[in-house]
Amino acid sequence: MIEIRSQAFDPWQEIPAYQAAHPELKTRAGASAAFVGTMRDFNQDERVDTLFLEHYPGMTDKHLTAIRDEAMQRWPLLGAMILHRIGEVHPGDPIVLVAVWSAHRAAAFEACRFIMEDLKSKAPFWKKETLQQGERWVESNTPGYSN
Amino acid sequence: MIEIRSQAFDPWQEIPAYQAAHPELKTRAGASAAFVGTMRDFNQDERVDTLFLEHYPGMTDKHLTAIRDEAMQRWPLLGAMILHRIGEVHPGDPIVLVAVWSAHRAAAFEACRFIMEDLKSKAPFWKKETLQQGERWVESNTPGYSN
Amino acid sequence: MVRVKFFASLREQFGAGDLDLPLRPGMSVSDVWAAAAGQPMPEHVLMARNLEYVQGDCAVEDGDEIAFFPPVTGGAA
Amino acid sequence: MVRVKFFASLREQFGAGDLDLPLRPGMSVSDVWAAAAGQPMPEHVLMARNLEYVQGDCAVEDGDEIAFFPPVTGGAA
Repeated sequence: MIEIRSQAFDPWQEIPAYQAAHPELKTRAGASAAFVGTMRDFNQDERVDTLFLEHYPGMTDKHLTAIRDEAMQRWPLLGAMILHRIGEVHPGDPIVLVAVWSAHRAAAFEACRFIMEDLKSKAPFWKKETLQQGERWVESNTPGYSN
Repeated sequence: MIEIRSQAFDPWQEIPAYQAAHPELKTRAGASAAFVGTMRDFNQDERVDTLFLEHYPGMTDKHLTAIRDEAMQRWPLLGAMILHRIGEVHPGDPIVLVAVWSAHRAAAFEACRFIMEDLKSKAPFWKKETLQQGERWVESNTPGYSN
Repeated sequence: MVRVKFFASLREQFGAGDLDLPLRPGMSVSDVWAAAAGQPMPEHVLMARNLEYVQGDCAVEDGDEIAFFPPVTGGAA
Repeated sequence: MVRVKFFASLREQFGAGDLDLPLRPGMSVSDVWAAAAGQPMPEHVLMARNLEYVQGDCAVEDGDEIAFFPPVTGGAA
Protein backbone atom coordinates (compact mmCIF):
# COMPACT_ATOMS: atom_id res chain seq x y z
CA MET A 1 0.00 0.00 0.00
CA ILE A 2 1.34 3.35 -1.07
CA GLU A 3 -0.52 6.47 -0.12
CA ILE A 4 0.02 10.21 -0.02
CA ARG A 5 -2.44 11.69 2.44
CA SER A 6 -3.42 15.28 3.09
CA GLN A 7 -5.10 14.51 6.43
CA ALA A 8 -3.59 13.51 9.76
CA PHE A 9 -3.24 9.76 10.32
CA ASP A 10 -2.54 7.46 13.25
CA PRO A 11 0.17 4.94 12.31
CA TRP A 12 -0.89 2.56 15.09
CA GLN A 13 -4.31 2.31 13.48
CA GLU A 14 -3.00 2.14 9.91
CA ILE A 15 -0.77 -0.87 10.61
CA PRO A 16 -3.50 -3.13 12.06
CA ALA A 17 -5.85 -1.94 9.29
CA TYR A 18 -3.32 -3.12 6.71
CA GLN A 19 -2.94 -6.42 8.55
CA ALA A 20 -6.71 -6.87 8.68
CA ALA A 21 -6.83 -6.36 4.91
CA HIS A 22 -4.08 -8.95 4.42
CA PRO A 23 -5.13 -11.85 6.66
CA GLU A 24 -2.48 -14.12 5.14
CA LEU A 25 0.12 -12.16 7.10
CA LYS A 26 -1.27 -13.28 10.43
CA THR A 27 0.33 -16.71 10.67
CA ARG A 28 2.99 -16.41 7.96
CA ALA A 29 4.71 -13.15 8.85
CA GLY A 30 6.90 -13.92 11.84
CA ALA A 31 8.37 -10.45 11.72
CA SER A 32 7.13 -6.93 11.18
CA ALA A 33 9.20 -3.79 11.38
CA ALA A 34 7.76 -0.30 11.37
CA PHE A 35 9.15 3.21 11.30
CA VAL A 36 7.22 6.37 12.06
CA GLY A 37 8.62 9.83 11.42
CA THR A 38 6.89 12.53 13.41
CA MET A 39 7.06 16.32 13.27
CA ARG A 40 9.15 17.74 16.13
CA ASP A 41 8.57 21.20 17.57
CA PHE A 42 12.25 22.07 17.31
CA ASN A 43 14.63 21.95 14.37
CA GLN A 44 18.14 23.38 14.28
CA ASP A 45 17.53 24.97 17.70
CA GLU A 46 14.50 26.90 16.54
CA ARG A 47 10.93 26.40 17.54
CA VAL A 48 8.78 25.26 14.61
CA ASP A 49 5.05 25.97 14.70
CA THR A 50 3.85 24.36 11.51
CA LEU A 51 5.31 22.55 8.58
CA PHE A 52 4.04 22.64 5.04
CA LEU A 53 4.77 19.53 2.97
CA GLU A 54 4.79 20.00 -0.78
CA HIS A 55 5.28 17.19 -3.30
CA TYR A 56 5.37 16.49 -7.03
CA PRO A 57 2.19 14.52 -7.69
CA GLY A 58 2.76 11.71 -10.14
CA MET A 59 6.48 11.59 -9.57
CA THR A 60 5.98 10.90 -5.86
CA ASP A 61 3.65 7.98 -6.50
CA LYS A 62 5.94 6.62 -9.15
CA HIS A 63 9.03 6.77 -6.98
CA LEU A 64 7.43 5.37 -3.85
CA THR A 65 6.12 2.47 -5.92
CA ALA A 66 9.57 1.91 -7.40
CA ILE A 67 11.16 1.96 -3.92
CA ARG A 68 8.59 -0.51 -2.58
CA ASP A 69 9.05 -2.79 -5.61
CA GLU A 70 12.82 -2.73 -5.25
CA ALA A 71 12.54 -3.67 -1.57
CA MET A 72 10.16 -6.55 -2.47
CA GLN A 73 12.74 -7.77 -4.97
CA ARG A 74 15.73 -7.53 -2.65
CA TRP A 75 14.07 -9.12 0.40
CA PRO A 76 11.44 -11.86 0.72
CA LEU A 77 8.72 -9.53 1.99
CA LEU A 78 5.14 -10.62 2.55
CA GLY A 79 3.80 -7.08 2.74
CA ALA A 80 4.87 -3.44 2.71
CA MET A 81 3.15 -0.12 3.29
CA ILE A 82 4.32 3.45 2.81
CA LEU A 83 2.11 6.32 3.95
CA HIS A 84 3.29 9.94 3.67
CA ARG A 85 1.63 13.16 4.72
CA ILE A 86 1.39 16.28 2.59
CA GLY A 87 -0.07 19.69 3.41
CA GLU A 88 -0.02 21.48 6.73
CA VAL A 89 1.43 19.47 9.58
CA HIS A 90 1.68 20.31 13.29
CA PRO A 91 4.16 19.22 15.98
CA GLY A 92 3.47 15.66 17.07
CA ASP A 93 1.78 14.73 13.79
CA PRO A 94 3.12 11.64 12.02
CA ILE A 95 4.66 12.50 8.65
CA VAL A 96 5.69 9.13 7.34
CA LEU A 97 4.96 5.50 8.12
CA VAL A 98 6.90 2.59 6.63
CA ALA A 99 5.95 -0.94 7.70
CA VAL A 100 7.02 -4.29 6.28
CA TRP A 101 6.25 -7.94 6.98
CA SER A 102 8.41 -11.00 6.38
CA ALA A 103 8.88 -14.55 7.64
CA HIS A 104 12.12 -13.69 9.48
CA ARG A 105 13.42 -10.59 11.14
CA ALA A 106 16.54 -9.77 9.11
CA ALA A 107 14.49 -9.01 5.99
CA ALA A 108 11.99 -6.91 7.95
CA PHE A 109 14.65 -4.76 9.66
CA GLU A 110 16.70 -4.25 6.52
CA ALA A 111 13.85 -3.58 4.11
CA CYS A 112 12.17 -1.10 6.46
CA ARG A 113 15.34 0.93 6.76
CA PHE A 114 16.12 0.69 3.06
CA ILE A 115 12.68 2.01 2.13
CA MET A 116 12.98 4.88 4.57
CA GLU A 117 16.46 5.92 3.39
CA ASP A 118 15.53 5.64 -0.26
CA LEU A 119 12.37 7.66 0.35
CA LYS A 120 14.34 10.41 2.05
CA SER A 121 16.89 10.64 -0.72
CA LYS A 122 14.64 10.24 -3.78
CA ALA A 123 10.94 10.87 -3.19
CA PRO A 124 10.06 14.43 -4.27
CA PHE A 125 8.76 15.96 -1.05
CA TRP A 126 9.79 19.32 0.37
CA LYS A 127 9.26 20.86 3.78
CA LYS A 128 8.74 24.50 4.64
CA GLU A 129 8.85 25.43 8.31
CA THR A 130 6.92 28.25 9.93
CA LEU A 131 9.04 29.64 12.76
CA GLN A 132 8.22 32.22 15.43
CA GLN A 133 9.48 34.75 12.92
CA GLY A 134 9.12 33.95 9.28
CA GLU A 135 9.37 30.81 7.22
CA ARG A 136 12.17 28.71 5.77
CA TRP A 137 12.54 25.76 3.43
CA VAL A 138 14.31 22.77 4.96
CA GLU A 139 17.45 22.51 2.87
CA SER A 140 18.57 18.96 3.37
CA ASN A 141 17.81 15.82 5.31
CA THR A 142 19.69 14.56 8.33
CA PRO A 143 21.94 11.57 7.65
CA GLY A 144 20.29 8.19 8.04
CA TYR A 145 23.29 6.20 9.20
CA SER A 146 25.33 7.10 12.23
CA ASN A 147 28.70 6.09 10.78
CA MET B 1 9.01 -0.31 30.03
CA ILE B 2 10.01 -3.93 30.37
CA GLU B 3 7.35 -6.54 30.79
CA ILE B 4 6.98 -10.30 30.64
CA ARG B 5 3.33 -11.11 30.02
CA SER B 6 1.46 -14.38 30.25
CA GLN B 7 -1.57 -13.08 28.33
CA ALA B 8 -1.97 -12.24 24.64
CA PHE B 9 -1.24 -8.61 23.75
CA ASP B 10 -1.80 -6.31 20.78
CA PRO B 11 1.42 -4.45 19.95
CA TRP B 12 -0.47 -1.74 18.05
CA GLN B 13 -2.33 -0.90 21.25
CA GLU B 14 0.71 -1.20 23.51
CA ILE B 15 2.75 1.32 21.52
CA PRO B 16 0.20 4.16 21.67
CA ALA B 17 -0.45 3.32 25.34
CA TYR B 18 3.27 3.80 26.03
CA GLN B 19 3.23 7.06 24.09
CA ALA B 20 0.19 8.28 26.02
CA ALA B 21 2.04 7.55 29.28
CA HIS B 22 5.08 9.50 28.01
CA PRO B 23 3.59 12.70 26.54
CA GLU B 24 7.03 14.29 26.22
CA LEU B 25 7.68 11.95 23.28
CA LYS B 26 4.95 13.55 21.19
CA THR B 27 6.81 16.59 19.92
CA ARG B 28 10.41 15.59 20.75
CA ALA B 29 10.64 12.12 19.25
CA GLY B 30 10.95 12.61 15.52
CA ALA B 31 11.51 8.90 15.00
CA SER B 32 10.09 5.70 16.35
CA ALA B 33 11.03 2.22 15.25
CA ALA B 34 9.16 -0.90 16.26
CA PHE B 35 9.64 -4.62 15.77
CA VAL B 36 7.00 -7.28 16.38
CA GLY B 37 7.80 -10.98 16.36
CA THR B 38 4.75 -13.16 15.81
CA MET B 39 4.21 -16.91 16.05
CA ARG B 40 4.08 -18.55 12.63
CA ASP B 41 2.11 -21.73 11.95
CA PHE B 42 5.08 -23.34 10.21
CA ASN B 43 8.64 -23.87 11.36
CA GLN B 44 11.27 -25.98 9.60
CA ASP B 45 8.58 -27.21 7.18
CA GLU B 46 6.36 -28.56 9.92
CA ARG B 47 3.00 -27.29 11.01
CA VAL B 48 3.10 -25.91 14.55
CA ASP B 49 -0.13 -25.85 16.56
CA THR B 50 0.94 -24.22 19.78
CA LEU B 51 4.09 -22.92 21.34
CA PHE B 52 4.98 -22.96 25.00
CA LEU B 53 7.32 -20.20 26.12
CA GLU B 54 9.29 -20.87 29.27
CA HIS B 55 11.63 -18.37 30.93
CA TYR B 56 13.88 -17.89 33.95
CA PRO B 57 12.06 -15.38 36.13
CA GLY B 58 14.42 -12.90 37.68
CA MET B 59 17.16 -13.49 35.17
CA THR B 60 14.85 -12.51 32.31
CA ASP B 61 13.90 -9.21 33.94
CA LYS B 62 17.48 -8.49 34.81
CA HIS B 63 18.78 -9.16 31.32
CA LEU B 64 16.05 -7.28 29.50
CA THR B 65 16.70 -4.30 31.76
CA ALA B 66 20.43 -4.54 31.06
CA ILE B 67 19.82 -4.70 27.31
CA ARG B 68 17.49 -1.69 27.44
CA ASP B 69 19.99 0.26 29.57
CA GLU B 70 22.85 -0.54 27.22
CA ALA B 71 20.79 0.65 24.24
CA MET B 72 19.94 3.89 26.09
CA GLN B 73 23.64 4.43 26.70
CA ARG B 74 24.76 3.73 23.15
CA TRP B 75 22.08 5.79 21.42
CA PRO B 76 20.31 9.01 22.43
CA LEU B 77 16.94 7.36 23.00
CA LEU B 78 13.94 9.18 24.42
CA GLY B 79 12.02 6.00 25.21
CA ALA B 80 12.17 2.23 24.88
CA MET B 81 9.80 -0.64 25.53
CA ILE B 82 10.29 -4.40 25.52
CA LEU B 83 7.30 -6.68 25.96
CA HIS B 84 7.67 -10.48 25.75
CA ARG B 85 5.10 -13.23 25.98
CA ILE B 86 5.44 -16.34 28.08
CA GLY B 87 3.12 -19.34 28.42
CA GLU B 88 0.98 -20.91 25.72
CA VAL B 89 1.01 -19.06 22.42
CA HIS B 90 -0.98 -19.71 19.23
CA PRO B 91 -0.21 -19.00 15.57
CA GLY B 92 -0.66 -15.31 14.82
CA ASP B 93 -0.05 -14.25 18.42
CA PRO B 94 2.62 -11.61 18.97
CA ILE B 95 5.55 -12.97 21.00
CA VAL B 96 7.78 -9.95 21.32
CA LEU B 97 7.49 -6.20 20.85
CA VAL B 98 10.46 -3.85 20.85
CA ALA B 99 9.82 -0.15 20.28
CA VAL B 100 12.14 2.83 20.66
CA TRP B 101 11.87 6.60 20.28
CA SER B 102 14.58 9.11 19.42
CA ALA B 103 14.98 12.56 17.89
CA HIS B 104 16.43 11.20 14.65
CA ARG B 105 15.97 8.00 12.73
CA ALA B 106 19.45 6.45 12.75
CA ALA B 107 19.33 5.93 16.53
CA ALA B 108 15.81 4.50 16.39
CA PHE B 109 16.60 1.96 13.64
CA GLU B 110 19.88 0.87 15.17
CA ALA B 111 18.75 0.64 18.79
CA CYS B 112 15.60 -1.30 17.90
CA ARG B 113 17.59 -3.91 16.03
CA PHE B 114 20.31 -4.05 18.69
CA ILE B 115 17.76 -4.71 21.42
CA MET B 116 16.08 -7.43 19.39
CA GLU B 117 19.34 -9.22 18.54
CA ASP B 118 20.63 -8.99 22.08
CA LEU B 119 17.34 -10.29 23.43
CA LYS B 120 17.45 -13.27 21.09
CA SER B 121 20.99 -14.18 22.04
CA LYS B 122 20.91 -13.51 25.79
CA ALA B 123 17.46 -13.34 27.36
CA PRO B 124 16.61 -16.69 28.97
CA PHE B 125 13.48 -17.74 27.09
CA TRP B 126 12.88 -21.16 25.53
CA LYS B 127 10.27 -22.36 23.08
CA LYS B 128 8.65 -25.76 22.88
CA GLU B 129 6.56 -26.47 19.81
CA THR B 130 3.54 -28.74 19.68
CA LEU B 131 3.44 -30.36 16.23
CA GLN B 132 0.83 -32.57 14.59
CA GLN B 133 2.71 -35.45 16.17
CA GLY B 134 4.54 -34.78 19.38
CA GLU B 135 6.50 -31.90 20.76
CA ARG B 136 9.99 -30.48 20.32
CA TRP B 137 12.15 -27.82 21.90
CA VAL B 138 13.35 -25.18 19.45
CA GLU B 139 17.09 -25.67 19.49
CA SER B 140 18.45 -22.39 18.22
CA ASN B 141 17.39 -19.07 16.82
CA THR B 142 17.53 -18.03 13.17
CA PRO B 143 20.33 -15.62 12.32
CA GLY B 144 19.47 -11.95 12.70
CA TYR B 145 21.67 -10.55 9.95
CA SER B 146 21.48 -11.65 6.37
CA ASN B 147 25.20 -11.40 5.67
CA MET C 1 5.99 22.37 -26.62
CA VAL C 2 7.69 21.60 -23.32
CA ARG C 3 5.87 21.79 -19.98
CA VAL C 4 8.12 23.27 -17.26
CA LYS C 5 7.51 22.89 -13.51
CA PHE C 6 9.30 24.35 -10.50
CA PHE C 7 8.84 23.07 -6.95
CA ALA C 8 9.39 24.32 -3.40
CA SER C 9 11.80 27.28 -3.16
CA LEU C 10 12.26 27.35 -6.95
CA ARG C 11 8.50 27.52 -7.42
CA GLU C 12 8.36 30.56 -5.15
CA GLN C 13 11.25 32.13 -7.04
CA PHE C 14 10.18 31.45 -10.61
CA GLY C 15 6.43 31.33 -10.48
CA ALA C 16 3.84 29.04 -9.09
CA GLY C 17 2.14 27.91 -12.27
CA ASP C 18 3.32 25.57 -14.95
CA LEU C 19 5.07 27.15 -17.90
CA ASP C 20 4.87 26.06 -21.52
CA LEU C 21 7.92 26.66 -23.67
CA PRO C 22 8.36 26.13 -27.41
CA LEU C 23 10.74 23.24 -28.13
CA ARG C 24 13.88 24.25 -29.98
CA PRO C 25 15.85 21.68 -31.99
CA GLY C 26 18.59 19.96 -29.91
CA MET C 27 17.28 21.39 -26.66
CA SER C 28 18.62 19.86 -23.43
CA VAL C 29 17.14 20.01 -19.94
CA SER C 30 19.72 22.70 -19.08
CA ASP C 31 18.55 24.71 -22.09
CA VAL C 32 15.00 24.47 -20.75
CA TRP C 33 16.22 25.89 -17.44
CA ALA C 34 17.98 28.79 -19.18
CA ALA C 35 14.92 29.61 -21.27
CA ALA C 36 12.49 29.36 -18.36
CA ALA C 37 14.53 30.82 -15.50
CA GLY C 38 16.67 33.33 -17.38
CA GLN C 39 19.60 32.95 -15.00
CA PRO C 40 22.35 30.43 -14.15
CA MET C 41 21.19 27.30 -12.36
CA PRO C 42 22.03 27.28 -8.64
CA GLU C 43 24.01 24.39 -7.21
CA HIS C 44 22.15 21.26 -6.12
CA VAL C 45 19.10 21.76 -8.34
CA LEU C 46 17.54 18.39 -9.25
CA MET C 47 15.99 17.78 -12.66
CA ALA C 48 13.34 15.38 -13.84
CA ARG C 49 12.11 14.56 -17.33
CA ASN C 50 8.70 12.89 -17.47
CA LEU C 51 8.87 12.02 -13.75
CA GLU C 52 12.35 10.46 -13.87
CA TYR C 53 15.54 12.03 -12.56
CA VAL C 54 17.90 13.14 -15.36
CA GLN C 55 21.09 15.17 -15.80
CA GLY C 56 21.21 18.58 -17.48
CA ASP C 57 22.52 17.20 -20.76
CA CYS C 58 19.48 14.98 -21.26
CA ALA C 59 17.75 15.67 -24.60
CA VAL C 60 14.21 17.02 -24.54
CA GLU C 61 11.41 15.93 -26.85
CA ASP C 62 8.13 17.46 -27.84
CA GLY C 63 5.50 17.07 -25.14
CA ASP C 64 7.99 16.42 -22.34
CA GLU C 65 7.40 17.54 -18.78
CA ILE C 66 10.59 18.99 -17.30
CA ALA C 67 10.78 19.74 -13.58
CA PHE C 68 13.34 21.58 -11.46
CA PHE C 69 13.50 21.36 -7.70
CA PRO C 70 15.81 21.62 -4.67
CA PRO C 71 17.10 18.59 -2.75
CA VAL C 72 14.18 16.54 -1.48
CA THR C 73 13.35 16.62 2.24
CA GLY C 74 10.56 14.12 2.73
CA GLY C 75 10.15 11.77 5.63
CA ALA C 76 10.98 13.09 9.06
CA ALA C 77 13.83 13.20 11.54
CA MET D 1 23.85 -24.89 50.38
CA VAL D 2 23.61 -24.30 46.64
CA ARG D 3 20.28 -23.94 44.85
CA VAL D 4 20.31 -25.67 41.44
CA LYS D 5 17.87 -24.98 38.62
CA PHE D 6 17.39 -26.57 35.22
CA PHE D 7 15.33 -25.04 32.43
CA ALA D 8 13.60 -26.19 29.24
CA SER D 9 14.83 -29.55 27.91
CA LEU D 10 17.26 -29.91 30.82
CA ARG D 11 14.42 -29.38 33.28
CA GLU D 12 12.47 -32.19 31.64
CA GLN D 13 15.52 -34.41 31.74
CA PHE D 14 16.74 -33.74 35.27
CA GLY D 15 13.60 -32.87 37.18
CA ALA D 16 11.20 -30.00 37.29
CA GLY D 17 11.79 -28.70 40.81
CA ASP D 18 14.72 -26.84 42.26
CA LEU D 19 17.41 -28.88 43.88
CA ASP D 20 19.45 -28.00 46.98
CA LEU D 21 22.97 -29.34 47.14
CA PRO D 22 25.47 -29.11 49.98
CA LEU D 23 28.37 -26.80 49.12
CA ARG D 24 31.74 -28.54 49.02
CA PRO D 25 34.94 -26.52 49.43
CA GLY D 26 36.39 -25.29 46.13
CA MET D 27 33.27 -26.24 44.21
CA SER D 28 32.91 -24.82 40.67
CA VAL D 29 29.78 -24.48 38.57
CA SER D 30 30.87 -27.59 36.62
CA ASP D 31 31.14 -29.48 39.89
CA VAL D 32 27.58 -28.46 40.69
CA TRP D 33 26.50 -29.90 37.36
CA ALA D 34 28.29 -33.18 38.05
CA ALA D 35 26.76 -33.48 41.50
CA ALA D 36 23.25 -32.56 40.38
CA ALA D 37 23.06 -34.26 36.97
CA GLY D 38 25.34 -37.25 37.54
CA GLN D 39 26.50 -37.36 33.94
CA PRO D 40 28.78 -35.40 31.58
CA MET D 41 27.49 -32.02 30.51
CA PRO D 42 26.15 -31.95 26.94
CA GLU D 43 27.56 -29.43 24.50
CA HIS D 44 26.07 -25.93 24.37
CA VAL D 45 24.71 -25.92 27.91
CA LEU D 46 24.60 -22.38 29.31
CA MET D 47 25.32 -21.66 32.97
CA ALA D 48 24.30 -18.83 35.25
CA ARG D 49 25.35 -17.99 38.78
CA ASN D 50 23.01 -15.65 40.65
CA LEU D 51 21.27 -14.62 37.39
CA GLU D 52 24.51 -13.83 35.50
CA TYR D 53 26.08 -15.94 32.75
CA VAL D 54 29.29 -17.66 33.86
CA GLN D 55 31.71 -20.32 32.63
CA GLY D 56 32.03 -23.76 34.20
CA ASP D 57 35.17 -22.88 36.14
CA CYS D 58 33.41 -20.12 38.08
CA ALA D 59 33.69 -20.63 41.85
CA VAL D 60 30.50 -21.23 43.82
CA GLU D 61 29.70 -19.73 47.21
CA ASP D 62 27.26 -20.63 49.92
CA GLY D 63 23.72 -19.54 49.08
CA ASP D 64 24.36 -19.24 45.32
CA GLU D 65 21.71 -20.03 42.74
CA ILE D 66 23.22 -21.99 39.87
CA ALA D 67 21.19 -22.54 36.70
CA PHE D 68 21.74 -24.76 33.67
CA PHE D 69 19.86 -24.36 30.41
CA PRO D 70 20.05 -24.92 26.65
CA PRO D 71 20.67 -22.09 24.12
CA VAL D 72 18.00 -19.42 24.52
CA THR D 73 15.29 -19.12 21.86
CA GLY D 74 13.26 -16.07 22.82
CA GLY D 75 11.81 -13.52 20.46
CA ALA D 76 10.32 -14.77 17.22
CA ALA D 77 11.28 -15.34 13.62
